[in-house]
Amino acid sequence: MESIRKKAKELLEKNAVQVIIGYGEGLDKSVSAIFVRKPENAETLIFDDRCVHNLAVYLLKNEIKALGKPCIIAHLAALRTILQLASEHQITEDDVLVLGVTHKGELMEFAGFKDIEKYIASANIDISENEKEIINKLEAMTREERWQFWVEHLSLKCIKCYACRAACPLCYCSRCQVEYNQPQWITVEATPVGIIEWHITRAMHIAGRCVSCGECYRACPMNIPINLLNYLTVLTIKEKFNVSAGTSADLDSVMSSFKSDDKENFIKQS
Amino acid sequence: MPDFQPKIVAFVCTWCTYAGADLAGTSRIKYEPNVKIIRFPCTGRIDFMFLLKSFAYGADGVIVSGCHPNDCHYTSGNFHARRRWIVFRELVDLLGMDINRLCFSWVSAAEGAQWAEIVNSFTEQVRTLGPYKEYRELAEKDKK
Amino acid sequence: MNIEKKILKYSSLEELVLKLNRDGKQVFAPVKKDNIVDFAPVSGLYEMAEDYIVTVQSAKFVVFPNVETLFEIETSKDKITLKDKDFNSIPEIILLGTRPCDAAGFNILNAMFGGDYQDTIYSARLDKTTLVSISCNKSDAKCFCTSVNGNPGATAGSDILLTRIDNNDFLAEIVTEKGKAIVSKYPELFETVPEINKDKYMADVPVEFNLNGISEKIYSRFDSDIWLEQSLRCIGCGTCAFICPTCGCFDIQDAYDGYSGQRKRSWDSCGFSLFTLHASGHNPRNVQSQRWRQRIMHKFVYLPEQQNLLGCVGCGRCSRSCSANMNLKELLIHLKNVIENE
Amino acid sequence: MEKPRTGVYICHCGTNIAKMVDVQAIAEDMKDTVNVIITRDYKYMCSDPGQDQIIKDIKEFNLNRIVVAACSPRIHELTFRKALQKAGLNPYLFQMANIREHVSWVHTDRAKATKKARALVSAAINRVNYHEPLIERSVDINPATLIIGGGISGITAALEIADAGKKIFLIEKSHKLGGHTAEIDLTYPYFYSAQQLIKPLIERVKNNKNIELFLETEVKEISGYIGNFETIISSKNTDKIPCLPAGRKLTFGNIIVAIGLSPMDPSPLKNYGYGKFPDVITSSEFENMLLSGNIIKKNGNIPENIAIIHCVGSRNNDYHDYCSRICCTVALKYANQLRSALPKANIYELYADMRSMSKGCEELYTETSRKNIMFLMFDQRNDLPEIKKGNDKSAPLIIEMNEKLSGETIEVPADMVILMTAMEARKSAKEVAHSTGVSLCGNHFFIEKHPKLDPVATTTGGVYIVGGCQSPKDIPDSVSQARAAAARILGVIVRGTAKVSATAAYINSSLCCGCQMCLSICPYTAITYDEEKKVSVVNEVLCQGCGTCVALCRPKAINIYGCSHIQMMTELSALLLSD
Repeated sequence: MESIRKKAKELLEKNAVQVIIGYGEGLDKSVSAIFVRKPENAETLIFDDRCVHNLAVYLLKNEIKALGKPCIIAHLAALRTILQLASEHQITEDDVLVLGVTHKGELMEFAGFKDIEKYIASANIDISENEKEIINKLEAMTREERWQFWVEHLSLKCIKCYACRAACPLCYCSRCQVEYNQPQWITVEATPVGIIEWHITRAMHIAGRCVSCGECYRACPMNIPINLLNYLTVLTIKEKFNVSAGTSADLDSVMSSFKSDDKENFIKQS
Repeated sequence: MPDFQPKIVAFVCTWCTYAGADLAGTSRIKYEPNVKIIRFPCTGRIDFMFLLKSFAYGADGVIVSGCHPNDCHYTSGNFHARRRWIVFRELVDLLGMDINRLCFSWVSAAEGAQWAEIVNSFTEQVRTLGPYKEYRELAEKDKK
Repeated sequence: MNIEKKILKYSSLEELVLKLNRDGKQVFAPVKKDNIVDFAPVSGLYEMAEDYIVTVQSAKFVVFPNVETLFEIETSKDKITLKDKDFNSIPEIILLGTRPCDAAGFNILNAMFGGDYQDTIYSARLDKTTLVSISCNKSDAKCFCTSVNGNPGATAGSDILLTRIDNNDFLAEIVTEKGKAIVSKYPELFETVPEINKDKYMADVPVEFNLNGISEKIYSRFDSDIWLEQSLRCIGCGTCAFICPTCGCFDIQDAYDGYSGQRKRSWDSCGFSLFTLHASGHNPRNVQSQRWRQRIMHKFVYLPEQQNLLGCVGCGRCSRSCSANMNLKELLIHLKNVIENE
Repeated sequence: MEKPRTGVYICHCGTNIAKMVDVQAIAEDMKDTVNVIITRDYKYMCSDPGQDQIIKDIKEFNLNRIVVAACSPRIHELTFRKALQKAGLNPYLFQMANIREHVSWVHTDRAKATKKARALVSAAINRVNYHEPLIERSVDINPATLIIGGGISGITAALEIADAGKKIFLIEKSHKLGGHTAEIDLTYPYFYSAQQLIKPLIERVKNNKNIELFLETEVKEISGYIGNFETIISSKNTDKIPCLPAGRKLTFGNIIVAIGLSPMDPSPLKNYGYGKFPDVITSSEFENMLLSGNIIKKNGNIPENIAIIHCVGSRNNDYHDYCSRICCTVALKYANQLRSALPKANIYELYADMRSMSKGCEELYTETSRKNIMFLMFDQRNDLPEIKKGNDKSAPLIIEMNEKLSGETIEVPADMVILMTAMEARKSAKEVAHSTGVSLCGNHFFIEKHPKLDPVATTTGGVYIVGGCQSPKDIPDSVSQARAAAARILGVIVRGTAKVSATAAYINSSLCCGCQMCLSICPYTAITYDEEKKVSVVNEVLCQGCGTCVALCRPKAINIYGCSHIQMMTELSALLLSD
């Protein structure tokens, strides 16, 4: 924590960056994203187990961009997000200074995105066992049970506040498909099938891009495990195409590339 | 439900499967009348939303078909489509949608008989599954 | 004002729920499911959550549902048939376990939907809704009703206010005619009692700030940097507005499949970037800080000016559900301090 | 956009549609559909009176949308679009419903067929509401032409175009020109020398300054589109083409595929014992004998009993279903040549059906039958002849067969058997099909754009198929196709531009999020990124309209003319909700 504060102070003093995107104390032992612009405020930066939010979501916000060049405190998922955003041409090395932080709070400085790639290559980026288990459990259910599970969790619960979309650092489209109305692909309002269509759409749009940070689930006021849908695509894409999002700033997007020998076992042919 | 006539919609590319279905016609091969075709330039054009929307509009089954790998008129549209289908199919399966109501195939312009066979066998498969009530009922609620 | 008081034994409340259900009313109460407490239909009191501060969502859905079909259309060649809302389809609802803050929220919605323009569907729903609230014997750090003119035992907005007293019994304050109707329909369940001071059963919600009289001062900071400073961490989702008991903004959507369709009203949020986007592409509230300012101004400046009502009941829902930790109490105190120290 | 006023036309196609679909009922029902002004049913919509009716109605009723329910749009879409154009309407304000190939020809229950047809028509009517006037784009034509294959077809096409003063790149896989024609002796039915036909043509090719010839060269990848193709060619034998050590880039506007066909290897047909009996030979081997002037057996002796067996591998479900078309007449030619060379020999023609049908060929059959040739008929489907070892020195081979006309089982003595092998597609057809973007049919012959009305063009603009690669054919047919393709190409070159489909993607830049995934998914590099505006941009000339980027684009910033989101969704919803 001290090293983060020291480094942040130094960067602001040197004017190497104009804002530090980091974590700070909120009320009642909560944690908030904070945006430190003065060296003397670097003391308010913290890092501990509570600091789970993926701060990369702030990199593309216009009002934060307007503050000047940012330095971001990035845990593993945020680092992956940054590489994924780079591969999607949303940020460049010049746009942001990345300070990595291990789960123990150790500070990591990177020479560039290539350096981040090296770190990620050595890190464990698998979906957590806990979530894998839930997916396995779902897969072990009968189809009807799964449908029932999701109707209960999505159709009967989701209020379409779109917090999942807002919290996702990769949902950066200025206009979402749900807001496209020629035709109105998906109902804007919370209708039972419209909700399911929305979550399938989001999962398909995040497919090959999701870094499984879990922010969508954390943001959901209704506690719906929507992250599972995205994690399934992460697992599928790793298994079928051997690609993990956010591992390289030059990654070919999974859904806009192919291999002529991509394997499947369900397409009929004679 | 022996009299059940499933509603099936087929999304096909114009170069291979549509032409194959034309060939089935010129060859006068007889097949089930349940499948209605919508023509696309390429399987790559087929948005997964069309598949979902079909069920919302009351389809009991959906066929998606195009050129065999390496035979795409546009060289690679079917390869991209294939990736999309792989992910989509896994996803809707996890959601508990009935993937037995989705049929993906490669049917070339020369495979009129194969097209008829796909239509017949899939119609039979969906007929056995019965109407896709659970999805349709949910969709009906959208209108309330 | 003389509010009639009765005693409602726990067992009588159980019976009341059964009887209301039996008599064709829908009873909604806080239910705990999948780790959240939210309103759901209950057939017996046992289904109701015991331990909750407030539900995740507010109770506004009974009068202002997330999605409301305003009318339906059917088209044929050269003819469009409109089908008006069938008011008979609106169910009679008893909301059990709303908090005084929730009940207070209804007064604000009533002012919005029943002001210059009387919204008939809203009114019809309101007419068929009875609030049997339960006062708060517990609060948490997100609660601040007492700072916005409320209190844990306030009766405003409720038809009946229950307060849990000794022996699991409830003190029932019969606030309105609708409340009286329930008592007169089920008189056997309500017992008369001597005067009881309910104060000792109330949660302690300290007054932490007071915004009375400063709306003009807030408005004068319209161009201040404080809005940007406060909202930098806001990610612009719609959660706060969706779960807020007093947010009444809505969107109108037409659904039409070529044969039939509906015009629907659904919740909207001033936090969404598209909320104010014009067809021209111009957006008068183009950035999040402007949207945050709007949210505060609407609740704490415009509503007090227009309706003489504070637009916030201090339930703290927005602070609890915000994934970016936008804590309304913290931010209001900050705002007040900034204004007063200038 | 003005309110749609739609005319709906249901075609009987004689009885082709009307017998299985209640066309009148559909025409009547559709009157109640929104925006439909008039509906009609008619015997043949594609006929002149049919088209004239549409044109008349457009003017009289001020129609601005037309739906025709008839055959496949792959057959008559263009016909009707032209009719719209004639009436002053944009040709894209039109939609077809395929109720023949997809309905009347494939279904047997009139009520169900009618129900399906009604849904298809209803979908088309609803969809056409969202059609917009489109402007066909035109591309400039590079006047050079690439011809793949230097047989009689390729050579003829090359000369035709080169003589008109246009550049030709002629690519031949082998070391010499002439193809099969250069390997045969006499041609049927008039016994012209093939050599005398082909040699002067080859000379003309070599001396024509407009023709650049590449021998021992193969084409791998071709990129581009009509008017603007390119490829890099390299040769195994660089001595032959000194300019080609590392490959050379050729650019051209049109392509003729003339890769021909190959005779089948008859070894798998065990009953004929090819490879086992040395004097059982293929037609190509016999042609070589004729060319060398020496009809002799393996032992050097002159044959006395010669049998010619037809349909070896053709019209045979285990090998090729199709008729190889030329072999019957070639077999008759052999009988004639054998009779002239060996007046005393016994000559047998073992045939399944005599299919000697081109001009002058039936006459050849009649004439041959007068020349003491024994014609014996066998059952190709169920009962093939079988060649066995004989004991007699003059007949070392015995052909056992059930003679169909007499009904008797007979043994034909022979000391030489000529197998009229099937003609099959080249092994390289698949590769060439892939590089040129043309489809193959099941037996690997190239598919023409329309089997009747457009037999030399393909569904890929600027690519033509001629000669044996399209189906087995003889020299006059190959030459006709070659000249037809040449004429088509010259027409395009003279015009200087070609119309390409109006179907192209476009980007609503206010929705584009700049992720640039469309750049990598586009097979034509038709999408670029505008760094200044931070949005993707489609080059509409390069775009071929596949729509793969359209389905990929998350905010739906990309849409496509002629297959737009709203069009497809409307078609889908009407298709499913109308019944």
